[in-house]
Amino acid sequence: MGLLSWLIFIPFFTALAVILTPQPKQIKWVALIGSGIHLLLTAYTAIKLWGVISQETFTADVFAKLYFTEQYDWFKSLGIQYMLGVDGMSMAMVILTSIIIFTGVLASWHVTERPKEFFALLLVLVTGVFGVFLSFDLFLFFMFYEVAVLPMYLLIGVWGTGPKEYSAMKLTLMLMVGSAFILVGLFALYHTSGQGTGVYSFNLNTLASFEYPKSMQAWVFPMIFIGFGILGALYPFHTWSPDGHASAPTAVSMLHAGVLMKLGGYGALRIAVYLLPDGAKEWALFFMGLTTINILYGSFGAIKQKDLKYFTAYSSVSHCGIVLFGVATLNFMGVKGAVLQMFSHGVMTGLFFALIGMVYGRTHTRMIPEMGGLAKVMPWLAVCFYVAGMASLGLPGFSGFIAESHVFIGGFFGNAWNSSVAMQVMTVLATMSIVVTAVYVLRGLGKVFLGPITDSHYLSLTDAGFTEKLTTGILIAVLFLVGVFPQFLIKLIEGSVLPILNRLR
Amino acid sequence: MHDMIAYAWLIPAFPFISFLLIGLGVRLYSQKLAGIIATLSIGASFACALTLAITYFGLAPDAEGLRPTLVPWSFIWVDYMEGLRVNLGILVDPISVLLMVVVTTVSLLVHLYSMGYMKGETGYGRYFTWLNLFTFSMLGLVVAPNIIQTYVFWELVGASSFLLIGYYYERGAAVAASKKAFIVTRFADLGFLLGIILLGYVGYPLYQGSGVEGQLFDYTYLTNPQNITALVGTGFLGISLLLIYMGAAGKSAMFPLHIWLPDAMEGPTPVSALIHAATMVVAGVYLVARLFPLFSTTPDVLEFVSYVGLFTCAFAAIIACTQDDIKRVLAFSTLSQLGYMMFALGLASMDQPLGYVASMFHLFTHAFFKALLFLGAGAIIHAVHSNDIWHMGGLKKLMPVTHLTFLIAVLAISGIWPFAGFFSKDEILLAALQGGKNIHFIGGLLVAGLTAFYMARIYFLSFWGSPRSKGSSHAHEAPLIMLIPLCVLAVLSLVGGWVPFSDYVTIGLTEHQGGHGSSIVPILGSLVAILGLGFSWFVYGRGESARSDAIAAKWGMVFGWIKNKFYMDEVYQFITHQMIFRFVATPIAWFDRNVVDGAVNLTGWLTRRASSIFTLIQTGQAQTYGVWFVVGTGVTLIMLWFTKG
Amino acid sequence: MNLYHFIIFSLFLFSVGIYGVLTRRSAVGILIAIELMLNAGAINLAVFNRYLAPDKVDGQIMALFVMAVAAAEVLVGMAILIMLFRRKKSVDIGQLDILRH
Amino acid sequence: MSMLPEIIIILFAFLIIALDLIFLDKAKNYLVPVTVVGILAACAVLIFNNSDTLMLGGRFVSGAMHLWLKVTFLIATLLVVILVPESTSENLKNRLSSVGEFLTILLFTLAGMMYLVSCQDLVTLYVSLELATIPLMVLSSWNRDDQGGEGAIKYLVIGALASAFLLYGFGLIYALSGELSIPAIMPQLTEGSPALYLAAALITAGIGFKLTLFPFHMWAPDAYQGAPILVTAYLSGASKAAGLVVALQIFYRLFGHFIVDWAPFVAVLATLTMTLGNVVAVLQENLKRFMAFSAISQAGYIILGFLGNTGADISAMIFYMLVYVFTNLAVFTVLIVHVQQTGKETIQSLRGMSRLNPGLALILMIGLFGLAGIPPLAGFIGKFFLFNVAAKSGYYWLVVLAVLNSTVSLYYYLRLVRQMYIEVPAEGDKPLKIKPLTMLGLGFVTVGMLGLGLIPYFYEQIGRDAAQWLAF
Repeated sequence: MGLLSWLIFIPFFTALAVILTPQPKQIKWVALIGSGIHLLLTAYTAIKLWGVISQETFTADVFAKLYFTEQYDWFKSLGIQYMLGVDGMSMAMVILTSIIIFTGVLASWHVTERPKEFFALLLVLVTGVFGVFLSFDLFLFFMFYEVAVLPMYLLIGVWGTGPKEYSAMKLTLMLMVGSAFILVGLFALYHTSGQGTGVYSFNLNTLASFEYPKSMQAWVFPMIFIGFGILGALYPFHTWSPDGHASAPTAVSMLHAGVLMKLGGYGALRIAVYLLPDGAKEWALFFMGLTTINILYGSFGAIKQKDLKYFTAYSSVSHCGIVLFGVATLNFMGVKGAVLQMFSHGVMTGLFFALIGMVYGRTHTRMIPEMGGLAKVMPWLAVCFYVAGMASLGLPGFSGFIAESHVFIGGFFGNAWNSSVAMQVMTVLATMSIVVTAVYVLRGLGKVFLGPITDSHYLSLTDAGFTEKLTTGILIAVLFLVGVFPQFLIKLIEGSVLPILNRLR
Repeated sequence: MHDMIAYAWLIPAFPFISFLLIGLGVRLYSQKLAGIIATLSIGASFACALTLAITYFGLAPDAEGLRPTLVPWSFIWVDYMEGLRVNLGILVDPISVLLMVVVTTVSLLVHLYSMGYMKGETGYGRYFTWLNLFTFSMLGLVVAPNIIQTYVFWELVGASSFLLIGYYYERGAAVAASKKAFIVTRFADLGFLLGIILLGYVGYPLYQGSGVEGQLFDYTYLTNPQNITALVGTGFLGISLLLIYMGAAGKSAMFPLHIWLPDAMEGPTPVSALIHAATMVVAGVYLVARLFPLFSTTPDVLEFVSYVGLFTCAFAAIIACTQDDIKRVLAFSTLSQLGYMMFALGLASMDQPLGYVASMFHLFTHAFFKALLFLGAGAIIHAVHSNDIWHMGGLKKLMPVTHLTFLIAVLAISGIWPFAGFFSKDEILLAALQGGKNIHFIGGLLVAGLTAFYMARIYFLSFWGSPRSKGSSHAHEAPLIMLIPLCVLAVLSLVGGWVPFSDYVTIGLTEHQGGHGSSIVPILGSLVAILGLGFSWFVYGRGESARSDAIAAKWGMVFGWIKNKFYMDEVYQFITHQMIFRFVATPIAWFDRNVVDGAVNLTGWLTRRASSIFTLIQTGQAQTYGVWFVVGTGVTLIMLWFTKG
Repeated sequence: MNLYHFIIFSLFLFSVGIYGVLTRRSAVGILIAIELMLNAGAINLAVFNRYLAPDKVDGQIMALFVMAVAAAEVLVGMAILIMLFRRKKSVDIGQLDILRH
Repeated sequence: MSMLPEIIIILFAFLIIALDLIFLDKAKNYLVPVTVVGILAACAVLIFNNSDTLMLGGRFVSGAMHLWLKVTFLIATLLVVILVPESTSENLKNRLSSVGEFLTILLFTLAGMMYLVSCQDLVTLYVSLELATIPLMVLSSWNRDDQGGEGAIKYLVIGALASAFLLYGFGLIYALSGELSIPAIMPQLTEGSPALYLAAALITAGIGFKLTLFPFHMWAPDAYQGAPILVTAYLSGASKAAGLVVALQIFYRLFGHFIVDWAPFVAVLATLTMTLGNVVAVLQENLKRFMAFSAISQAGYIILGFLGNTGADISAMIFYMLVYVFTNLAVFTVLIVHVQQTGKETIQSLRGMSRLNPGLALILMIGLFGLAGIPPLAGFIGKFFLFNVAAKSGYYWLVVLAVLNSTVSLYYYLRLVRQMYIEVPAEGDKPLKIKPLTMLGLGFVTVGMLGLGLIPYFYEQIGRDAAQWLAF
């Protein structure tokens, strides 16, 4: 079991450990220790990778340079291997997921109903996510991708609130439809390259070595991009996200909005753009337009939301739009910005949903009009909410600004294949979202936290406990660190983004 | 002494360290200690700023009399592309040193003053944390060596002003005001960001070819002549500068974007003194000054800047005459003075830089006497417990020191001879005259008169006559800690004018500085000022308010319009709430819930509908199954036959 | 009497059988019709063996097996019918439609 | 003597009937163990001395490929036999009567299926097919109630129709080729004459009946619902596998030359079967009828394999069939235990099972996810390879349709999971008691569901054997 296999399967073993622990009280501690160990291992891997990457220069190569690879044959006759590897981009995503699961476990400290199954399913979900980020064989990638989708139904269905069955079912089915498109795309890639070179394999780099005919790319690229876009809340397919997040329990919506929606962006970049450059060139403008709607639509939609979770869900639809917008710009800054935005938005939404969970735990209502003046009673949560709000509207000093500035400058600089005027117009429209975000963030938070206390019995509410302070503390520290010292993350990501762009030329 | 320039980074560092210290730790233990640490840190950074100023201005100017611009310290912050690297660092040049001194001085005095003013407030520690954060971000903005860092700290300044305006977060009005301030400035910053990106987009191809050391967004690159000529060639420079000016206009509350400043008075008065008088609002002027070499290559943009400045100047002065809340009057007066600075900058050009120098000089002097006015007003409000000037009166005897300092400030702003205002305003008018811009000259004169009028008005109503409310009758002198800053500022307002400004802050051709050239301008200025004061004395000075009501009644309708600030707030309210929220946000929210979501539910419904139809095929009759079986075989036969081809 | 007569005859028998299965109301009638169809198949086999591959006897052997299978088929049918008749006092296949949709 | 396994099964059948007759109810609780011993003996003989032999003058062949298929049937029957004691314990409402005859008939059908695998000529094929079908008609009326009778009658009428069509088809083949042994016929049938197409259509109808393909599946829901749940399990598992074996024998060994250009027809048939099976299953309430439609849709996925004609395609089908039998029996085991002990057959009756006996609920959930094709279960991997076959022959639209279909199937499988995990158990529900033998069966099946997919040995081995069998 190499380093990366450990990274994938520690959560799985923790899940088993959780199932075997006798008393309910110990369960959450076992889960916490498991995710803690995972966080340490991720840090170790990140530093080790950073040591290797900082020496390398990535100017010319056309294939993703992978490190700490593990490669064993699985179904030899079909060219399927158990192949793991890591490069800058996937390392960033693994760091994000590890942080989110650690804080997710902390945030669900007060789950009392069937904690054993809850934590086990949560950890299985994360195993799937880690698997996706670390596997470079498309069959394995697809397998972990679907493993990540499934526990979601039970987590929302059993522990959710409101119309939980409906939203759990809608979410699971829409994501499965997404995987339908991806599967067809994979088969198209596999068979075209197989017939072309005679070598049938699902390995990402061998698939990348084949020059796919333009006609095939023209229909396979949108198929895969939309398949991943459905998970990444691409415009017309985003409707599962508000319902899904509103009904999901805290830790699940943290993981879901924070990490699972990034699978969409990651997959679109890693598979669609990397393997099908000509398709990407052809469709970039179309998807850029779609994501511009995505950004503005999400932010405008959030203004009038009454429920705090719908409010955050629409905001994450808008921010995920920025991720896909960055991918669609097809230039160095835009794509790098997309990956940065994945990381920063992951942490931000994780923080948002954790806080909403804490507020909901106290006031037992998520309706914004019903709450008011809570800052007097819970100052720590109010400050953290405002930090999350400021980070999400792109205040410099937090990671949001770094990512958004990358994407918007990248969008404005345009690329060599699409009309730069159209891209610039769309970028200007997308940049307007920073104002609309400011409007809805301040309106929403102002109504909930500031002003006089509306309901007398809110006076007796308590401020954040230790675990809550720890959760919010960690997430805010990450937001702040990436915001003020982004070079570590940028250098980590640049190495992995360059090959994708070199292939475009 | 030289190493002070190398250690210039200490100036912003002190407030930042104390912000973190107090914010995370100290304020939870003892509020008082937090106040002390905050003030000490600003004191330290003030000392550094002063020594820096001395050492910097000690250096000999180069051949044409221009001071060197140095970037003593910077570190790599974000690496966008190989040609587009953004550093965070310190830039030392005349106007940045000037601003550093002004910001640290006023901030120190406001900190001292606040220790008295905010005593007993629940959020005492929180107040000082945000004040330190503000000072740090303002200093960061001032010392920015490149335009991206300016934008970064620009936003941080906006955020900290949002926090400070919303300090009394229990009051709905304060929350609304802070939200309005942030959103309006944020809207302006959108323009600023787009301007930067356009500038980058236009400049990048040129920069890449030239192989110049230093980065594209650095001011050193943007302001040296041959780069400018290359940039002018692209044709987009005008639009990007206009967009950048939009950001500046937002922050310095120029005409269309001014609505947030009067409402920002909801914050505590020392905050208004620091932020909405001396420091933040001048950030816009500073930005235009910083990019002045670029602006000067596009005269039509400068023209636009000057006319917007002039209009704001007049517009605000007129409204100031009708306001009842003392802080609103001062806010509109700030708007008007900012208008002065902006149109002075608009007049200038590289070969006639007098406007530029005058604007900077006015910024320097205005910071002191406007801060003094606000702090004085603060002392009065603290004593009378009401902002309304009609509740004050007769404070001359009850608050002697405040009265004296307030009087000095009123005279200074009106432009009376020995005080600072006279020199800087006179220089602006001189620049207007020399530049041949007669409209600006006449406008400036009229506004000077109006300024004198409304300033004298609040002076007479608050200090002369008899106390008109219970509060003002029991008013007692402000505590010592609040009086010291008042006296210091009063001295500065007095001395500020005499500083030989032109040989410190210069730009372009220096021989046209002409300290006090033709003499008619000062005479005219003083005359208009005295006229304003006299008229105000005539209306308000003599104790009986019947006269002012008579005037108000005569121009009822016009007076009402002006008093309600020409209904600009209501227009904005209409645009945002009725137009945007009702016709855009709600339809989108509805559209998403019903149409897009509906489509998804439709597919679910269709499947169930199809299911209920298909189940009917299973009729239960064995023989119908048999029919399906036989017909099926037939169809299979036909299909196999067709696949034969 | 050559091959074609037999083919036509077995085809005729087969189609009558199908018609019988699909239209007879009584289950016993259906079983008879099934018997007809199976025998048509057996005839086919015997005739093809006689006319097309005279030297071998596979066809006829298969015909024998077919008869055995047909017998088994109808036997089971009758058993189930009797069980049903005892309960429902009728062999009308149309009434047997509890299990539907 | 490679026909030993079949002979052992038949001997044990007679042994069981003899024991039952002689010892009457004294031997009641020995019958099941004896059957299990018999099946295990056959299995042992089959696995250990398997050799490529030809017997009975070329009418019986056995080789590596046949091992896999026969093992599938043996295991399917073994798992059903293990569950017989569940259905015969005293306190049950609808107890399974006369266990002796039940087991004997079961063994006869097993023998029939095993002969089906290794038959080489049309006579043996036809007889063993009928041997594998007619006893099931008897079994499906075992409850001796109205529903059982009605289901059996429909099964019989359509079954007889199908066997007549099949027979007529074989007659025409015999006419065209003059031969009855399959390896001899294949070279004869090269050009497409009208008689050949009529024969193909008739035979397809026969196979369609057995595999429950679209126009020929009408009998299945009613027969599955009428039969006791034990027989339903056997019908949907082993009987469908037998259908696949017949289809393989005929389409690859008889009409080998035509399979390529019949691909569009196969695609249409697969689409119709899948879509109908899935769509109708959405609103089903009765568990047995629900599983019937699920089985029909699975048949739709399986015939996707017929779009290709290489060894890999056949191995994909056989692998998926193996996985399907395991997964299906896992689901049915739990359902059998539930239906027998609670007597209720509706989906709602599963309410709150996760709280009453979490282990059973977990295995049922894993089984359902396996049927829906969710990783890491073998169902996913089997479906992936099947879709791979369809994609290889260029039917991308069919792959999209198939995956959308499995998404719909996920919806109705999740309806069961919802009842178990989200709904609260109705008051008065007691946890189900499970016999140790069933526990063993459940363990074996769960390991099978997970192991078959993750361990590559199975798929690779089947792939090699299939290539060798096709050449033969």
